[in-house]
Amino acid sequence: MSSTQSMLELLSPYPPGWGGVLLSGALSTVMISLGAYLVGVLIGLLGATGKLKGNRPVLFVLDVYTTAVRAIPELILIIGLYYAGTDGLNRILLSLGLPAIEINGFVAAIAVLGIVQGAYMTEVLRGAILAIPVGQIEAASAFGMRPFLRFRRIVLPALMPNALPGLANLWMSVTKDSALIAVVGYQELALATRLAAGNTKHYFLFFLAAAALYLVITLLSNVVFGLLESRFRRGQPKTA
Amino acid sequence: EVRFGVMNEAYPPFFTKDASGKWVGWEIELMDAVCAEMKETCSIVDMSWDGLIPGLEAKKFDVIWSSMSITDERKKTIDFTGKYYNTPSKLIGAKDGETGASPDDVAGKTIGIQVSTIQSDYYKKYFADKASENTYTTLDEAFQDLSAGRIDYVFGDSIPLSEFLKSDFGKDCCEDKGNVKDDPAILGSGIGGGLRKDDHALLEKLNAAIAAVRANGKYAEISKKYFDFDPYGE
Amino acid sequence: MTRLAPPALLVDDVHKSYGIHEVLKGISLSAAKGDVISLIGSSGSGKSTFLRCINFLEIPDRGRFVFNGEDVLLKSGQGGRAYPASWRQIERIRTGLAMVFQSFNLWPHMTVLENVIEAPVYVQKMNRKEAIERAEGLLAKVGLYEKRHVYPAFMSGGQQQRASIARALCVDPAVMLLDEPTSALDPELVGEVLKVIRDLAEEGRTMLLVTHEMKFARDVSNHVMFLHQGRVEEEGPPAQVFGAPISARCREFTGALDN
Amino acid sequence: MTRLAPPALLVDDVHKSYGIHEVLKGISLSAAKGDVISLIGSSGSGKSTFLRCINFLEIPDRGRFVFNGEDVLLKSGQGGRAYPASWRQIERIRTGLAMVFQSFNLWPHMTVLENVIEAPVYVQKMNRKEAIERAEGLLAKVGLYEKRHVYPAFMSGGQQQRASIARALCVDPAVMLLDEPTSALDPELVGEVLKVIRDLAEEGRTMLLVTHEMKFARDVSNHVMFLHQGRVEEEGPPAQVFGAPISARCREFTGALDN
Amino acid sequence: MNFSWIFSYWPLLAAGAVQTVLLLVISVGFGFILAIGLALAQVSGPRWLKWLTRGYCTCLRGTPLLIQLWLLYYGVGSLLPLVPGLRGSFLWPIVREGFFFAALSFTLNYAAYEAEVLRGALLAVPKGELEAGRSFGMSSWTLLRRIWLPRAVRIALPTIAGEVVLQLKATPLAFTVTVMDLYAVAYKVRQDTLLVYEPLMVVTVFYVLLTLLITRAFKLVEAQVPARR
Ligand SMILES: Nc1ncnc2c1ncn2[C@@H]1O[C@H](COP(=O)(O)OP(=O)(O)OP(=O)(O)O)[C@@H](O)[C@H]1O
Ligand SMILES: Nc1ncnc2c1ncn2[C@@H]1O[C@H](COP(=O)(O)OP(=O)(O)OP(=O)(O)O)[C@@H](O)[C@H]1O
Ligand SMILES: [Mg+2]
Ligand SMILES: [Mg+2]
Repeated sequence: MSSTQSMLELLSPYPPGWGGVLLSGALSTVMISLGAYLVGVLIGLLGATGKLKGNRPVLFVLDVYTTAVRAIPELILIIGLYYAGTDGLNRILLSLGLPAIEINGFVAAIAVLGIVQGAYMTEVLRGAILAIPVGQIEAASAFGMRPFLRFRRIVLPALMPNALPGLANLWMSVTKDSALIAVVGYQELALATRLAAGNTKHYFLFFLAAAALYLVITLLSNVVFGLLESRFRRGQPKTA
Repeated sequence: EVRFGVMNEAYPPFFTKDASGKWVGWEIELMDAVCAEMKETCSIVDMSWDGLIPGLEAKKFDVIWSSMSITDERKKTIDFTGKYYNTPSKLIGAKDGETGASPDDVAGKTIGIQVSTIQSDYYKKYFADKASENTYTTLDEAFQDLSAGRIDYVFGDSIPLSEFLKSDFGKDCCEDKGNVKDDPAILGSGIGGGLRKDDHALLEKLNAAIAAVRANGKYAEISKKYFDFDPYGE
Repeated sequence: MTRLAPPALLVDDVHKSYGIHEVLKGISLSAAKGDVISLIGSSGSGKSTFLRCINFLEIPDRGRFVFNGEDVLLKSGQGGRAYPASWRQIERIRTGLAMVFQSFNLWPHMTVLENVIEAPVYVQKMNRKEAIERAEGLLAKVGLYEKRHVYPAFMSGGQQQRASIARALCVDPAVMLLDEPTSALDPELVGEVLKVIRDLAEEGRTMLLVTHEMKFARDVSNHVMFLHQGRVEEEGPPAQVFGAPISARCREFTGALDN
Repeated sequence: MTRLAPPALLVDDVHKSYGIHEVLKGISLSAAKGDVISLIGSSGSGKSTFLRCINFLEIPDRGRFVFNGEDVLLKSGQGGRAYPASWRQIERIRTGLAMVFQSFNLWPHMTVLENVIEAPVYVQKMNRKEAIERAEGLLAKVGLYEKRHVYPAFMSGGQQQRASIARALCVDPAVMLLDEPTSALDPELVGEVLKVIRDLAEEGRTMLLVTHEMKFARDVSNHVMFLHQGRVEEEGPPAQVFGAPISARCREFTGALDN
Repeated sequence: MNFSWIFSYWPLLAAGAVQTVLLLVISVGFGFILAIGLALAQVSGPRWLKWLTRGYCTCLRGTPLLIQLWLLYYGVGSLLPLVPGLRGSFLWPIVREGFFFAALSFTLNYAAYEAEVLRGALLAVPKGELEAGRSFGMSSWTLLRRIWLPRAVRIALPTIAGEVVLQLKATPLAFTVTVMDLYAVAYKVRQDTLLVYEPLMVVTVFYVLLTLLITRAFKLVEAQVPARR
């Protein structure tokens, strides 16, 4: 049996090949990342607006949020929310005479990663908004645009070129951070890889396969981000 | 129903998930036997190692059944069943190095050890003033460093070490350097199931079941499929 | 316009400081429908700040603002400074105001045409087709029809300024605030803009206009205000302010016209 | 200046297109030391583009450039377009040129003073103390001494424009390119700038100046060029161009002066 | 809550904290310098360099840091002893260590992420400001040093601060190549005592302090140039 053949067997999508496990892991990774990312964008937009426009208490709360959530290791957040959090919640429900609920690990993972992403996004978006020449926003106000309209029509398109690289980076890191949710028993790409490698002792093969899968995810997202960037940079003359 | 918490990574031959998602391994078969003995339906809840203790405490499952070493320090946090296996500890090392596993044989060398194992306690007592230590999260990493020549020895549980020596990667580079001198105070406690502190009923039931399985030959029958010796130790 | 109609715009005793630097020290103004009021004054005298206070791009420290009989509600915030009670009201009032900025402030991610139809379509909910038609007409008027699909970054200074004038005109405002609308334009185009402003005034629109071109101010306006050190130093019909100013400072300033 | 000295600046047959739109269709100019040449022309006629070609902010498609007898080396790149052979040479030449931009282009991360000393200190390696002294003198001259530690974003349009003039003056340039340097200034300040430019000309500096203010052009320059549709339609001493232009288009344009 | 273990572990904790900070400082410091080059190459380099650097950034952002570290440590690292002379040289004690590989791969990875941020920021600097610099005869280097980069960095500051914190959170991976950083010590404590939260809380306190320090420092820099809002 040649070694290429055995490698192909190991990577075959059907058991005893591990290809299927890796692929479904990759799918989970994408799903969780997408969910968390969307939650993060939402929080980030609110957070950035709050940081720029808010009053003292709002600023303080957001400052604590961005500092603390970024500083606390994700592991502790996930464990905290999923285990201690559900425990506490159920105790409260119990004392109110309500039935206990079971928080799905998937939902918990999205919530936690989303909250973490939101903290980073708040800062990315704040910086991007600050980089917009203030006159452009004033012009919008001067025409009587309501804050939301102003945001949608003027601020958002103008901040996007500034924010996209940071946002793309966050997407790249969330696809890798999603590995953390193994803690709540969810099997995504990183865990699937370790399982396959540990079982077969073919570390090299499976780590490279996983790298390739991650790279595919990245290349596909690069296309999306590239399209977005060229769209949002329209009207901007080339530098240099 | 009793729910068993198992780490969701591969630790052959004790436990692992195969490519079709089925749990296999010696420890899994032992679990089935113990369950049958207790006349309970059993299920497996898998978690990463980091999730096992919080999962136990949050009642996501009832027993940690995941090759967890029994130590005095850990007994402060959770309860353990009696040991259900205890294999000797050994040193493996590069083929060209010296043979022997006494503290004098390893003088001046670097030893790879998995973090927080009984071997790391043993190392502290016997090797620390002669050799130096590299700490690893898993034995797999130590094996790779050994074959890359970064460390001279790996000190650990004899079963995974032997597995490694049998694999494609281990058989060319390394060899068995022998078991270390026993010290029951450190190495003797073995592996057991972990339970919540207040779960006395289940603890007693499990202890009884383990003893029964051992007595009625079921234990030996399972072990024979995996090992050519008795993993229970003396 | 009868005398009895409320003034289109009434501003009373506006104060504004940046830090300890008091830029406006109580400026008042009353404009009837169809009035064209020119603000003149040396650089840094607070002309732009005053215009920006009128549509609340800067929040004045103190003052009273009445648009077409409607009082802008102010409450006092920290340190006794005024603060708009309802941003909703301000936003509504702003839709009837249009501003041409000193630095144009075109939106760079939109073509000229898109810039011009933006407010009509998204603020005033005008039908898009209609807006485009209207915008194209205005762009033709300022000589930018050919450039309507170009992004602002690729246009000359004068072209950007004209685009910004067209953008302001397109919302069909009752009051226009123009901050040096002809600074980047050649004499011919200044003449065009002059015509446009006169037409608008005839339609009953009110215009407030900051300019450094005294000739332009004289030709276009029916009232001139000379700002100096945060105060109105001199005001009146152009003939008076330019011909026979009372204030020495104003005489000096307008006298510079022909040295 | 004797006739024999090489011209401070000689530009020959400059062409420049953006895409298919040919903005400059062969413009030539020769300036002796101490000349003040005004460029006039309608908005979009290519005045800014021409200035920007002279210091190679835009790379012209074709043309010859001689500074103080030194030819700018050009090689032809793709499509037969000219391309500077040595950016080093351009950089060196630029240190003797200074530009005042139509849109000021102050550096927002520096205070006014820092803006002004930037080029002297970091390009010409002038001693920092000396540069500050010099800069403060210039800022006082344009009436910005008090504002020297303010960031550009907090200044009025005219203040920014004056800062940008001071910045250009501080490098002690042999040739100055001024793109509508008085567009945001009041008549008094225009007078001041006029004086400054005259002084500089007397020191033997050469100035190229785009302006829309015909009176200013007439007062300040000894040569006027009227650009129209990418060509020099009319040129000569101000008296001729403004008084008795040959070209009909020029007559029309400058005639607009007094309607 | 049980923190009695701190007394026996504090020397390890202190050493771990030092390792964490060292890894962070090294990777951010060198990574940033590398990132400037990578970003510039993408914005204004010749085409081949553009593609090369783009590819680099895509690969390093596109694959998990753990795998990069692993490839470097076990792949490249196991080839190092074969380099003639290296084993005996003064470099050997350094390049043999896991710390070297962790610092190296963190630097390379951080640079890729930071380059992406800087690329966007460089493009966000208004063209006129650069032209003003050029018109005064600034060489490309002076322009970069005095105008382009300072402006770009200011635009990107909040994002960069975030990337630095992200990098701090990535340092625990060094444990997989035997570096006992603070997180690794906490891991060891957790394994020894099976305490879930307490060791992590010590890490958290340290991380929060460090993050506060980082964000305050960035805020100070940001406040140097007042923004008009
Ligand atoms: N980067 C560019 N890309 C494409 N077209 C441009 C670009 N810059 C300028 N143009 C066009 O070139 C023409 C000349 O522009 P230029 O800025 O030289 O005019 P100008 O004479 O300075 O006008 P103004 O008096 O309005 O400043 C204009 O029609 C303008 O739209
Ligand atoms: N955002 C700001 N923060 C602090 N000071 C400011 C701000 N905006 C303007 N100023 C100052 O207020 C004064 C008035 O500025 P303003 O823009 O109203 O002048 P202006 O009359 O429009 O002058 P110009 O004719 O030069 O445009 C100036 O001294 C300026 O420096
Ligand atoms: Mg102004
Ligand atoms: Mg121009």
